[in-house]
Amino acid sequence: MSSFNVLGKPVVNVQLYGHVTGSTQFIDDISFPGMLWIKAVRSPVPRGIIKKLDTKKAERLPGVVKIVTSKDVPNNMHVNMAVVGIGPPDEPVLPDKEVNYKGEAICLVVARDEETALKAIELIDLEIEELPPVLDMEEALKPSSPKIKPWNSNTFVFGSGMDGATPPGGQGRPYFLIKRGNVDEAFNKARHIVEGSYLISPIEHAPIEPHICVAKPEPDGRLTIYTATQAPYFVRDNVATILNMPPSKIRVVSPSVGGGFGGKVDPEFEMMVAVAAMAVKRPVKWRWTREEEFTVSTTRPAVKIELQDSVSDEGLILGRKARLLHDAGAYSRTSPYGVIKACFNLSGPYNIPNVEYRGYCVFTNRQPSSAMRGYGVFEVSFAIELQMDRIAKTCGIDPLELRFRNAYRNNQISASGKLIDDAYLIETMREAAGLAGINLPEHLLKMSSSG
Amino acid sequence: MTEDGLYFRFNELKQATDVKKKYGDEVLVVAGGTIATQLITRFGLRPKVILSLENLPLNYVKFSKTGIEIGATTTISKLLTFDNLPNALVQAAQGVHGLTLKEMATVGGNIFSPSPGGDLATALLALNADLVLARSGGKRVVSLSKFYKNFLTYNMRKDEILYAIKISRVPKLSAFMKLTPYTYSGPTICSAAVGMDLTDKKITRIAIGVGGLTPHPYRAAAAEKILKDKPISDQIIENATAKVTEGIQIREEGFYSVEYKSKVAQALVKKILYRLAGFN
Amino acid sequence: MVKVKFKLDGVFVEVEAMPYQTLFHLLKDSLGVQSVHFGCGQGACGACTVLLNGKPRYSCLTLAGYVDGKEVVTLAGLAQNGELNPIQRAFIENNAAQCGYCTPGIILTAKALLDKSSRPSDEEIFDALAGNLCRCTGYVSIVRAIKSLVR
Amino acid sequence: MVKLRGRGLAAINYPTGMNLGGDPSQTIIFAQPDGRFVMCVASVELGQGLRTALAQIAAESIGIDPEQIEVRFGDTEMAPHDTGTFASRTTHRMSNAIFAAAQEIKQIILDVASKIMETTPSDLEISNGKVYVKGVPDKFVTVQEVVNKAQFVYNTPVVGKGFYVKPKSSVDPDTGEADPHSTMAHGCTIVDVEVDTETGIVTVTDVYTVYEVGRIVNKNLVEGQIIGGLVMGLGAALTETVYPRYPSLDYQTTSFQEYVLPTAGDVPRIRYKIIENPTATNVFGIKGVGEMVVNSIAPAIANAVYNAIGVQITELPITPEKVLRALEQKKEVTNK
Repeated sequence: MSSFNVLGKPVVNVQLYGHVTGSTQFIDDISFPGMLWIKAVRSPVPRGIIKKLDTKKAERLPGVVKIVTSKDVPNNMHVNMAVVGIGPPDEPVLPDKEVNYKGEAICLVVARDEETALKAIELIDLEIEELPPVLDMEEALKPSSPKIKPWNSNTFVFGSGMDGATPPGGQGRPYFLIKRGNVDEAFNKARHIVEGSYLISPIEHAPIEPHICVAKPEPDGRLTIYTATQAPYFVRDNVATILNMPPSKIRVVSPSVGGGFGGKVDPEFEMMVAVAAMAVKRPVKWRWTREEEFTVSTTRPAVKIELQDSVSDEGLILGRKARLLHDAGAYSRTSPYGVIKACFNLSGPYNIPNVEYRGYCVFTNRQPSSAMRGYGVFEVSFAIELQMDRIAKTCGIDPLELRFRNAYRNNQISASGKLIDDAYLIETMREAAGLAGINLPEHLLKMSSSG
Repeated sequence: MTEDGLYFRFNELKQATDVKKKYGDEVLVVAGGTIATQLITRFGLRPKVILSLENLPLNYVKFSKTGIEIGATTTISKLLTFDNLPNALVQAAQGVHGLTLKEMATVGGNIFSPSPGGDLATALLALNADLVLARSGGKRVVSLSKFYKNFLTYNMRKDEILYAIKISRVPKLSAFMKLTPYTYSGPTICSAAVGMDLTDKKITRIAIGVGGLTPHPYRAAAAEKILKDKPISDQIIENATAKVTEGIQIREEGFYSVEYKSKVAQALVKKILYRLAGFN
Repeated sequence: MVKVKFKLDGVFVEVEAMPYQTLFHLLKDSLGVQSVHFGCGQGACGACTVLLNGKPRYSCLTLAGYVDGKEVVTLAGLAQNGELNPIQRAFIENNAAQCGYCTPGIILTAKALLDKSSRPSDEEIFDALAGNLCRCTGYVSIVRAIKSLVR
Repeated sequence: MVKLRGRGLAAINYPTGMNLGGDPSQTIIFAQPDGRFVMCVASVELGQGLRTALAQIAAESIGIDPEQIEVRFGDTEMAPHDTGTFASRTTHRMSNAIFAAAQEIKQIILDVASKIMETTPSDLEISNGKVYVKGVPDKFVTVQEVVNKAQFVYNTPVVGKGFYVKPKSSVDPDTGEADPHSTMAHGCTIVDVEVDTETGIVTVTDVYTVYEVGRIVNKNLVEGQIIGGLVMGLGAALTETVYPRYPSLDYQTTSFQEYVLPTAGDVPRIRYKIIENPTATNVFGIKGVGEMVVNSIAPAIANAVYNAIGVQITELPITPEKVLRALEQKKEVTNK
């Protein structure tokens, strides 16, 4: 169909030669003379108050250059998604008072090698008064639950501008809201009401290359950061704010990255390496362990989705109510964005004229969750597609036929009020059926997304 | 963690046993390295002495009329190059996932490997294997079934090293099976092996090894008792498998509860017994 | 400290190491070998695989002292005077890599497999690769590349 | 030992670009004296093949061979601003920016070529690395020569800049009315599974999947995304979570021994097809592919297990123990 010369051609991936000869350069291949290494002292408890942090013994260990604590951080707040208007900043670079998840970095040992840094960690005297953690999202929503956010709640506030989507000044809500048509009426017309509750537990991106970063102070007071990131400018802007430096004085280099899958989108540790490097005025490297990947790095959020559908005799979804709980973990990171994206997609590729969707961004005392491949929609697609099979069973309709009947068409209106002009689900399902050797009945073969 | 540290790699057993005698518990013995090295890299162990067995002449498999002797540092790959090994042992060895691990891991190391490792130990229990332990100026033999005390603790003196694994009388029938999350990947959820002699439908000899449930594999004595000297039948297999985890402290895991592990252990043993009995 | 003398991709090297130091740290942090990658330090992902006297080993689970007097081959040592090894060519032809971080370990494991048996069955290929994780490709192109060399 | 078989499907769509837009991308393309081009993007090469795909797009836009283009990437001081490599945005956003930059390059090439060939730019066209007089295939100069002479004879820098952004959409706080995405890609996945009723182990035997990607830039790269995404989704469906007892922190995974990924032998038979339905929001009709491919298989597997055992397991991952429990519940129900 296409009259292109180069587009669509299976051109050989130019990266392959480097890969098969082992000459592709990853961050771990970047080192500098006099480079130091970082290991972190991490919180042993999911929630607590730091009572004592004595680093004197460790500082006297030969090979230890500095122990970096909250005092060394010029502006001790992650900016996270402030770049796209999401706030308020709620995550310290290094906490000085309280810790909010097991594994949260409390201070950094900067030493001549990893071995020395590990020894130093054993010499650091850390006392934490443990507080009852908030782990269950439903519990977190109860008034009785301890509140772990400075604004004295366990949910993000949507609708008043801080979500980076709605205009400022609006009335804040603990959930993001999508309302369209008349849901109550739709449920009055229901032949069947189909309900389902679906849960996805946190998933780790597990790129084979763990997080790794080298920060190198330059002679003229500039800073170069070599890091495995998917978003060099996010790193630059975050570090700049935290170091009180003009962004243009910071260069972020991200050569070939050993897999990302969303886990290397939001800056989680570059700022710590940068702070350490500027504090000791020497190049510093931090190579995360696989344990840190699993227990500290962001995960796909746990998401619980409750769906309630009003369904007609023919299996058409007349209306949908949805309640989505997104486990952000201890800090916002990209979660408010993820909740909004999820809510916009709660109708899936189907035409549902009447909807009421509520998406909660819930904070708990676990490692922060954030973007992962398919962010917001992976979870929603799982819930919706299981729900579709429930509806099919309830109505006694073949699951494929049910999806054809409900598939959205061009010139219909999406949940967010957008005119649909690129619907193609019906054609896609038809091809899949063909591939699987399913013979579709005539009336399904005749259907089309264009109306 | 200590800065100093000694590394020994000898060609003669005596040199090794002398070091073990001198330093005792301060020695970390390394053969293939797959377990011992992780004690260092993951669990922060900094031993005073590291004793590598790789150059000792323990990389062999000897066959006698009725039995087999396997040198402690024989790798899984090497083991698999020998024909006429008992089925249970071959199946356990084949089940060690990945060429690299097969080339690195040793039979001796597998004996010490805690669950979910130690599949070969499960098979060797079912084969009534004995362990030959060497110390300077002597050797002794202990039954593998009496070797395990608790997690990483063994019925072994601190001046001893594992020399060889002996199967003095190979059972006529044996088989090993294990359950992993994927066919080729994931740790052993549960492994089981049975060694059996059937003389005209009568179970004249039986040994059942079960792995993955406890820190180290165990003999399912209660189940064996039911089968021993009885004619084989569906019913007796039923009765026996019901007792496979009797009196066993099963290790709970994140993805697998005690109940689940108990169920699949019974299912595996049952499958094996049916297979060996030729039932379907 | 232990003195370790070995052949690295055809060149003799001699280095000092702590007895508990691993071959990985020796290669990466002391000798700056580029094609050996840290993935897990648990002998699970295979990104740090090297050939030791022709046999695949996880360098993260191999103590420095172990390689004394041996020959280490990394992926960089596979190409002979600029001429790619057939396995390397097959990986390019079959688009058998994406981020490339696991590739050295997988190619070296494939080499060890094909050196062992020139016509491995599917099962042998699957079993050989069971100790190497790849998060990008879904393995299909990797298996395709290896099979293209089996005749 | 009983094995139950089942088939399940999932149909999905996936939005291209950062939610609500406002995520600009920029690029600069400039010529080297030898006639090759350097294209600077701050996007990142994650293994998806960005260097290759973007070079193809630039080559297509200018009318030259992709090998004539060197892509500089992942450096805030070697390229102008780009929001980042995520949200299935890079190929869609960046190709619009690249096309714009290519138009500036082409104009310069045509102007200079017209001087060399003593004709007017409108009479010329660029393809396959040559500038032709329209309709006269044997009357041409090479782009290489033009680019060289531009810099050393006609004192003209050969530089093009491109920018693209989907303007940020506002959101009505009370209705959620908004324009969140540029376009939707589509997918439908059908899987066959086998369930072992004694162990609860689920084995996915076959996968049939179709993805609608707008426009294929490079079939190899799209295949790489599809297979890789499916296998990642397979793990998510069956074995992967860092909190096996979520929401409890107990048994949090710390290694690949507890957190199990599929390996080469654990991949089912996969048959796939890629179809095109170009979008008007991209000059070439390109949509985002990288993320969608992980979303459809998990629900398809869950539905296949539902179909096999008659109980729907509504929590990921679908562990063998959950399956066994479901089978027992069913027994109890039917026995009552």
